[in-house]
Amino acid sequence: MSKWHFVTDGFVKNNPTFVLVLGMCPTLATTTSAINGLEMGLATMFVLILSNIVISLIAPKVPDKVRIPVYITVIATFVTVLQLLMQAYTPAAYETLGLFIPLIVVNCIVLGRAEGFANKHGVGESALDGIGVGLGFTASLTVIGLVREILGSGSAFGWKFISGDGILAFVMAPGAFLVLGFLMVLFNKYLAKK
Amino acid sequence: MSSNSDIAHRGRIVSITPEVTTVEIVSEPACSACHAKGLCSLGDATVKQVELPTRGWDNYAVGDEVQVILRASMGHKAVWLAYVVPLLVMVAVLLGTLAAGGSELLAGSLAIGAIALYYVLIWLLRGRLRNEYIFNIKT
Amino acid sequence: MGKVTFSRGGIHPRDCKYARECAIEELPLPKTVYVSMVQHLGAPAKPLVAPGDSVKVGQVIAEPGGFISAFIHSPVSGTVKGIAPRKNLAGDPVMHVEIAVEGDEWDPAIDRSGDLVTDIPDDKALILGRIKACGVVGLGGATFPTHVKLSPPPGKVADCLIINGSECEPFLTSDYRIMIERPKEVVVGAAIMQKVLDGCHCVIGIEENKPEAIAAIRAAVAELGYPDIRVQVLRKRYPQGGEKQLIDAVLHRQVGSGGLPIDVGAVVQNVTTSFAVYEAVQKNKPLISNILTVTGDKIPAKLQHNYLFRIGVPLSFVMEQAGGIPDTAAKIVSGGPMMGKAVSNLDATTVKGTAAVLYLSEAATRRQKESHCIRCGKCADACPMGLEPFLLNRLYKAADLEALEKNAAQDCIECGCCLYSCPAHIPLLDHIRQAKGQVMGVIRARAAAAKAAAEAKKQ
Amino acid sequence: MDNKKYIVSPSPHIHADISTTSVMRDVIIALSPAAVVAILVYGWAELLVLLVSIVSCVLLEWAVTRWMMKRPSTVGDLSAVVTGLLLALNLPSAIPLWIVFIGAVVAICVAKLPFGGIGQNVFNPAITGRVFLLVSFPAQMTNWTPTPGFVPVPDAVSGATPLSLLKEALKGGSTIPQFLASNDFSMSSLLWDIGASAGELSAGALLIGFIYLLIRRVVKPWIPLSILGTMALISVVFHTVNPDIYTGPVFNIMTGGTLLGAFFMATDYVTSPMNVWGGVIFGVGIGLIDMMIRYFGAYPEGMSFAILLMNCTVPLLNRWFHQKKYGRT
Amino acid sequence: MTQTVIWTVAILAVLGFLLALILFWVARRFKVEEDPRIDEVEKVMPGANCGGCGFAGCRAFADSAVKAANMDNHYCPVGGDEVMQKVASILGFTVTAKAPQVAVVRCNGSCANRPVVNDYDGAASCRVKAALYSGDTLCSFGCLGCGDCVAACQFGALSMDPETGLPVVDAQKCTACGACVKACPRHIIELRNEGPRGMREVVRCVNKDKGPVARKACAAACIGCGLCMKTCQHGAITVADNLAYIDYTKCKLCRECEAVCPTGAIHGVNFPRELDKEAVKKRIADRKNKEAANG
Amino acid sequence: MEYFLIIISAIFVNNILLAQFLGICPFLGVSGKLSTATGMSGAVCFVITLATVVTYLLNQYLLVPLGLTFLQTISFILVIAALVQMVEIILKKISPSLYQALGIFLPLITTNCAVLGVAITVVTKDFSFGGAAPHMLNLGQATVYAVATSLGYGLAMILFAGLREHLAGCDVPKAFKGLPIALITVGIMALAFLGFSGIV
Amino acid sequence: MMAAASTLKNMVLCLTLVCLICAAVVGVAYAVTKEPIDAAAQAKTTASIARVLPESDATPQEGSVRVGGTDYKYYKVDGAGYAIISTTSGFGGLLSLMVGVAEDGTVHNTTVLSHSETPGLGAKCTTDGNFISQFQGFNPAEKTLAVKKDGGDLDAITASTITSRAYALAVSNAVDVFHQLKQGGQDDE
Ligand SMILES: Cc1cc2nc3c(=O)[nH]c(=O)nc-3n(C[C@H](O)[C@H](O)[C@H](O)COP(=O)(O)O)c2cc1C
Ligand SMILES: Cc1cc2nc3c(=O)[nH]c(=O)nc-3n(C[C@H](O)[C@H](O)[C@H](O)COP(=O)(O)O)c2cc1C
Ligand SMILES: Cc1cc2nc3c(=O)[nH]c(=O)nc-3n(C[C@H](O)[C@H](O)[C@H](O)COP(=O)(O)O)c2cc1C
Ligand SMILES: Cc1cc2nc3c(=O)[nH]c(=O)nc-3n(C[C@H](O)[C@H](O)[C@H](O)CO)c2cc1C
Ligand code: SF4
Ligand code: SF4
Ligand code: SF4
Ligand code: SF4
Ligand code: FES
Repeated sequence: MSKWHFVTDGFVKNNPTFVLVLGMCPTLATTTSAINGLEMGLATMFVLILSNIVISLIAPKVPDKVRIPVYITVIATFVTVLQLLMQAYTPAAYETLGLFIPLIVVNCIVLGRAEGFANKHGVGESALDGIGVGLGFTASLTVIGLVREILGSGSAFGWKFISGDGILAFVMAPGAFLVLGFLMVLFNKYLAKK
Repeated sequence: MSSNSDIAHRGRIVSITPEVTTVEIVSEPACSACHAKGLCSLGDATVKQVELPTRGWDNYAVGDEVQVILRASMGHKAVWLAYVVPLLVMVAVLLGTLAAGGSELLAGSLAIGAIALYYVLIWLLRGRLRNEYIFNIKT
Repeated sequence: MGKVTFSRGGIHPRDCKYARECAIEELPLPKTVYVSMVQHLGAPAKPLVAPGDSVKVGQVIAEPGGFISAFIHSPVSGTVKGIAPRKNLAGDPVMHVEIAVEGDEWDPAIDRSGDLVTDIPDDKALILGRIKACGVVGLGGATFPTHVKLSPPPGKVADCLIINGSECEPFLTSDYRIMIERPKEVVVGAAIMQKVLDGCHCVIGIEENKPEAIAAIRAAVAELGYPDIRVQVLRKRYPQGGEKQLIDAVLHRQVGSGGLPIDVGAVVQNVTTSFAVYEAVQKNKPLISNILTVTGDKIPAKLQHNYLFRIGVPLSFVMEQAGGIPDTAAKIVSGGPMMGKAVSNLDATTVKGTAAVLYLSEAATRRQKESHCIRCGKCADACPMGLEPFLLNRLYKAADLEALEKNAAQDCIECGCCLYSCPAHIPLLDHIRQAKGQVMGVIRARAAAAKAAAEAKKQ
Repeated sequence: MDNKKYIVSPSPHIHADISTTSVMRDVIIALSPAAVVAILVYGWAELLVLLVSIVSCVLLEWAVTRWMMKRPSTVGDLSAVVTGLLLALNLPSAIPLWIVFIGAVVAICVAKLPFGGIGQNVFNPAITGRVFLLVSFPAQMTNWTPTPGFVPVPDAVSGATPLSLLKEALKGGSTIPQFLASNDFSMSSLLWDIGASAGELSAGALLIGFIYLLIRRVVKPWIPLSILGTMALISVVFHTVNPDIYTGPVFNIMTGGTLLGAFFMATDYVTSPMNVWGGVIFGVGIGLIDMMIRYFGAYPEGMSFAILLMNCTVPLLNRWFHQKKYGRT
Repeated sequence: MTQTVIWTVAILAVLGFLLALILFWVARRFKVEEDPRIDEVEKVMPGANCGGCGFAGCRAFADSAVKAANMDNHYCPVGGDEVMQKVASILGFTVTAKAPQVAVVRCNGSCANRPVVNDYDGAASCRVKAALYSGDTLCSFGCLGCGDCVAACQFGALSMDPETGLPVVDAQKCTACGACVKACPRHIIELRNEGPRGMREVVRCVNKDKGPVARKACAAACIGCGLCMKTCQHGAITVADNLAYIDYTKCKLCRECEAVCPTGAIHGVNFPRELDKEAVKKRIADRKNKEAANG
Repeated sequence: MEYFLIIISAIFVNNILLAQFLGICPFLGVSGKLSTATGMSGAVCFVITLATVVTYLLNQYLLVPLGLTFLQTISFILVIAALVQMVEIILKKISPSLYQALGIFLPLITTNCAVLGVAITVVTKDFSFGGAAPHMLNLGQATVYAVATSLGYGLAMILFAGLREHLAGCDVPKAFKGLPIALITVGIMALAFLGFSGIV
Repeated sequence: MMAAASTLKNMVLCLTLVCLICAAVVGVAYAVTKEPIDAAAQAKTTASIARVLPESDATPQEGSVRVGGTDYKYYKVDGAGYAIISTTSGFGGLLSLMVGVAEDGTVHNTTVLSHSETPGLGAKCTTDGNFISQFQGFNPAEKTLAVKKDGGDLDAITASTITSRAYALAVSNAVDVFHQLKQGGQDDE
């Protein structure tokens, strides 16, 4: 129970998308549908959990000045591993997410959590934190993807409920910004009670 | 509340001589504009020292909090010298070499070399530059 | 020479000069007058009388309180009742000398005859001395002591005296009546000032909507035959009478920011000032009376007047004599509708610069609800100073003093064109006036600091 | 004296007889000839599009300001009517009405109110609505089948604007003369072809409206002049170089949304520069971008995109250009 | 395959080595680092960035506090002692508690007390109004009622009471930042010690006119009669320019002045019980009698 | 001609921020003030181009021959991080005053998606301009692409900074203040930029 | 938790070590996934070929041919025909198709390998049944491989003429490649 909050915080209080506003690029680029958002979220979560664990393990031994490069190296390693795994086992997803898989390296959420959390906490807590933030990120991306998919394609998770097209702008670039902007308003209004 | 043409930073005076007042300022990383910076300290903020001419009638003491001002045009000039010109040099050398039939490796190396050369040049001119950038303490 | 006008901005309000046909009447004397010690720009005057003193018309009762200040004379004969603060028309307490009127006994040194004296004294110092001793101040609105204006600082030369007969504000007709009824005196006054300024050119500028005045002044100029005085017809456009605009219109010169007309070789004086100068120099008559217009929109003709009044008469007395306040009046303004001051205290007294009592109806004057700026640019188009009032308004709200200064808030002449033209009914000038004040404060503080620093260096 | 409470305020004490509402009313009056022509030619369908557009804009603005923003409603200033009117005049008459509604939602609830409502939006609401629809519903937005009108119009057959037909042909590799020959058109008949958005329909009606605005001093002519001038100049140059694939100035000015955009949309106070020179640059930019899109882009014409793009530059133009101040150089 | 792995290792090792070298240089060059405590301090700050402390914002405050030798010049009025304790504990200082303050409105010229005599129609701004004239009532000192102070308060602690036309302070929300004090052109708002359980005694008037004039302008005006000053045993009240003022550092909340004020210009705030004027007056009279008897 | 098309495409049609979604975080962060945004654009331009050239060479002459392209991500990010740091040291070394001026004017440049994104795109994606057959960019084209892309970044950033300075003075409803309204603004900008589609 | 001091030795050691370990991890991952990756790529190709050509037991033979200055990769499946990879410029970028041309010169089927068309518009070339089915069994000898707007026989995807045109062009190019292969007979490797 006591450690639960490490997981739940990531959803509302520390929501990486709506509260921390980090990792905007994948958030905007890959949410053309709920599934894509979900996949991106999970991919990020994979790297997040593993890097959080490893970094919380090695942090005590790393000299201050090479902290960041060491973390980047560790993260980049997991990203590369992820790339290889996805190429091998989920090639379709790898193709749709494209450039944004390698860019997980520079996703501020991953480095940010490494720096701001894993750095100072034990392995267990860091893993939980990774799960929480990862889930929060995944949930946000899925929601954004879902909204864009419903409005833009008239379908949800690939299930089409209207014939014909949706409002195409929502699956294009402007829709990404607009949906995120309006969801942020809703989030601030209804979820983020100070 | 400063007007748009100036860049202002808060700093603290660390030393005063009859000619030069040295002020220490905290330079922010790009993420400092980001409101989540509390969670992430990627670009370590670094403390930088800035030297400004001491003005007779200012009555400041070591340790005072002051605003250091740089005219935005000066800042633009600095960006120009430090980044834009070397960029142009690099691109020019690179495309030039390629046009002249050089190999990509050669062109790339020359371009990077050109930047190095450019920086050496700046280094030779450092005395001149020193007097170019006038900071001021906001009153 | 065709009609001229200033080069930018300006508006065209309906001129509403309903009182133009009302000849100047002399206002009777009240039982008591209250003479304010703050009747001019600059330092307040210092009273020279004490309660119980008896005074004659034209007797000095206060002396200048500084370099930029003026003498004040008793407008009536009688006994000084008291010297005490009294509320001015804004309700703020100001020192007044209260005089109980007894008869109408004039200082014998004053020439009260109606004869026109056209010979101008030769001695410049004598002329200036008389202008100063008679407490003449500008009657075009700013009440700046005239003798100061007529003594250019060393190194500055006036090459053109402009007599301002534009009276561009709607409703006002006092300058118009003066030009029609006393054209020769006005011209002689101009010639006197021309002489003081070492015989520079003199241009009398009059707006095109006053053809009778143009004709009268032209005839007087021709008849009196002073050299180098001409009448210039001006296009009807507010604020043609603003001195910066007038100089632009007549001379095509622009006074720099923070500069004075004399910097471009011009001196601007109002026609009524010119008349006062005539009376002071030729008749030794101090500035104890002036002309005011009582007018307003939607009021009967019988309430419209042009009065010759003694300075110090309470406004309430003027209004009573003029037939009482009409029921339609929702706002009472001292001065014109563009630059005049709303009267909150009807018991306030008239001063040297009082030019009108204006009754405005609710419909004409009530401000409409403010809405958001629609960025139509009408305010900027209207601003005769080329400012951008919408921007100044925004900067004022953001309290960005530096940007306000850069965008020249301090240059605002408070003409009101911006507020007049704004379709969103934004109180632009209300805010810009505040902004101007703040910026002027900064500029003054900076100048003072620089001066102190320079002096510290010297030592 | 008496106890009447007189009004006191700083000067000036009188005000010109204009208000935001009166300005907007003038724009509506100026647009009505074009709207009337459109209704005559396209009939009930057009009338419905106009009604739905205006009513939704007004109702949305009212509802959102009152219920969501909790501010006094601003529908009284009529700006939402102008937005609705302009949006409708930019749409084909055959468009489904629910799409019109979506356009109104975007115009009012995305482009206008989130920025704080009238006067504060940085993008032209009607154009944002239209571009959004253009991108989202390309098929419906380019279906220019004329709906039956109240007055008979000869040759009311075309299903596309001359521009999009021509664009298609040119993209397909043919030349203008070939296109004219194969479609049995002459250049001048193209100009008067009625398969067009309502607003494009009658240059005359638009011009009358614009002259009204000029006379009423609601707008100044610099922006439209610089747009049309730039377009004419570019077309002359390209057309002279290669008349086979580049259309000429008259065609470019008379077709598409050029006139409606230049007269009524690029001149929107809120989303255009305040200063004359800023306005000229704004206009030149619009002309340039529109011609670039016409000649090289995917869309048959680009007035809306050009205006929206130049809207992005307005704050910068306002910053760089100031009017000349008295006594300062 | 193995070759690939070997190259992988080699390349990365070389890269790592080079990077380490570079970073070492960086470390040497950019020696000083920002004190991490700045972030910590900033985190406990209220984050209003109101400038009430005299610094450019919370971070500037934190930055300065971290470098300061003691906490003398650092006080966050918004966070108050609670926050200052936290800051001090981060930095290892001690702070002396400052009495909590609150904004007090010193005008009671409500619509009922102070008749409106003209109709102000300019910009709804006290500053503009004050610059124009003496106001729409006969009192040229009192509240102008346009709410500049309300606009200045970032904390929503001020609101205009539609009944009285006067601002009211929500003591709960007020952080004593002083923004309203600066905003008011009539200097009506003042910061005062909150008093025990929020109780305080205030002269709610700033009119410096002579008694009759003041009285004519406002039924609740202080007429400068001096009764309160004579009554107060603690020397907390002074009368100057026809106006009484209670020094809150001396006031002992006995409420005697309140009882004797003929115009009701003195107000007790947050007292648990209604003031029983007669009882207090009696008490004063008794005391006076005793004093007279004694000496 | 191909260079020209690359430039038009990268600045307008496929704008890195508005169409490709790279470097959004600093875009949202640094665009509050126009002068800083301008300066930042210059710096980003330099860093992106330099990084692209170096990583291109690294890829072409080391990773590809050795069959190690799967190391792109990890090696590129390390090289880019090192480059940025090195430029800072060099600047400080050669002209402290210049460096001071920069430091006070600009936030430190941080590596972000944009730099890595362009570097990776250049070495992994096929391009085709003006009907030419699809191909990988050569070094010259890659450089032009990098410069143009970062110019596109600068353009969007400067326009956006202008808009944001304007928005600062607007009476934006509370719930929309800050990022939401900024995002909506970018959204409409992206909508406007769609007008360029199909030009190249 | 005290971090090690930032001395040169520590830093170099630490970073090099980390790099070494990471390299090892990546290397191992690479080694482990190499086969599945190749297999996945292979599977995709095989699946695509299977989709565009009639069923056949023969193993596809990879080849490459140059037509009109462009290199085309193709797979020859004995008895079934050729699966040709053909790339053109669509609306948003490159549109890469695999086109199966049966031995008799008719198009058997097509499939999209990669594209960057606009979702909802051009991207429908992967899903729009009406559009895709037009190519199945298309006989270039009888009909013209172009959209109707260009005088051909194909219905374009709604509001996506450009994509449709690119698609048609890619197929048409593939048919040309097929004829070249038939004529030239052999690979020109
Ligand atoms: C907006 C504005 C309008 C003015 N209009 C007049 C006017 O109509 N007639 C006039 O004599 N002075 C007018 N003045 C005052 C003149 O600027 C100037 O002060 C005056 O003519 C100087 O003469 P004086 O010193 O005799 O008053 C106006 C001033 C301003 C700022
Ligand atoms: C401090 C000060 C000094 C002035 N000095 C001179 C002067 O030396 N000569 C002059 O012609 N006018 C002088 N003026 C008068 C102004 O130029 C101007 O006529 C006066 O403010 C009234 O102008 P207005 O009615 O247009 O506002 C001075 C005004 C001020 C406030
Ligand atoms: C954002 C955007 C994306 C587009 N994407 C495509 C696309 O993927 N494929 C396409 O053929 N046309 C695309 N278009 C072009 C238009 O839909 C254009 O109207 C169409 O190609 C030609 O119209 P038609 O097919 O109805 O004749 C796009 C247009 C825009 C504005
Ligand atoms: C001359 C003029 C042109 C206008 N043009 C437009 C327009 O193109 N689109 C629009 O939505 N509103 C237009 N309006 C109405 C209004 O200004 C606009 O809705 C504002 O953008 C709302 O803030 C116009 C108003 C005027 C006075
Ligand atoms: S009042 Fe000032 S800002 Fe307004 S129009 Fe007149 S000079 Fe310009
Ligand atoms: S006149 Fe009013 S609405 Fe028009 S720009 Fe000026 S302030 Fe704004
Ligand atoms: S502005 Fe005044 S009322 Fe508001 S918190 Fe500050 S001191 Fe209190
Ligand atoms: S207290 Fe002062 S600022 Fe507040 S409403 Fe009254 S006069 Fe205005
Ligand atoms: S995720 Fe791209 S810059 Fe932050």
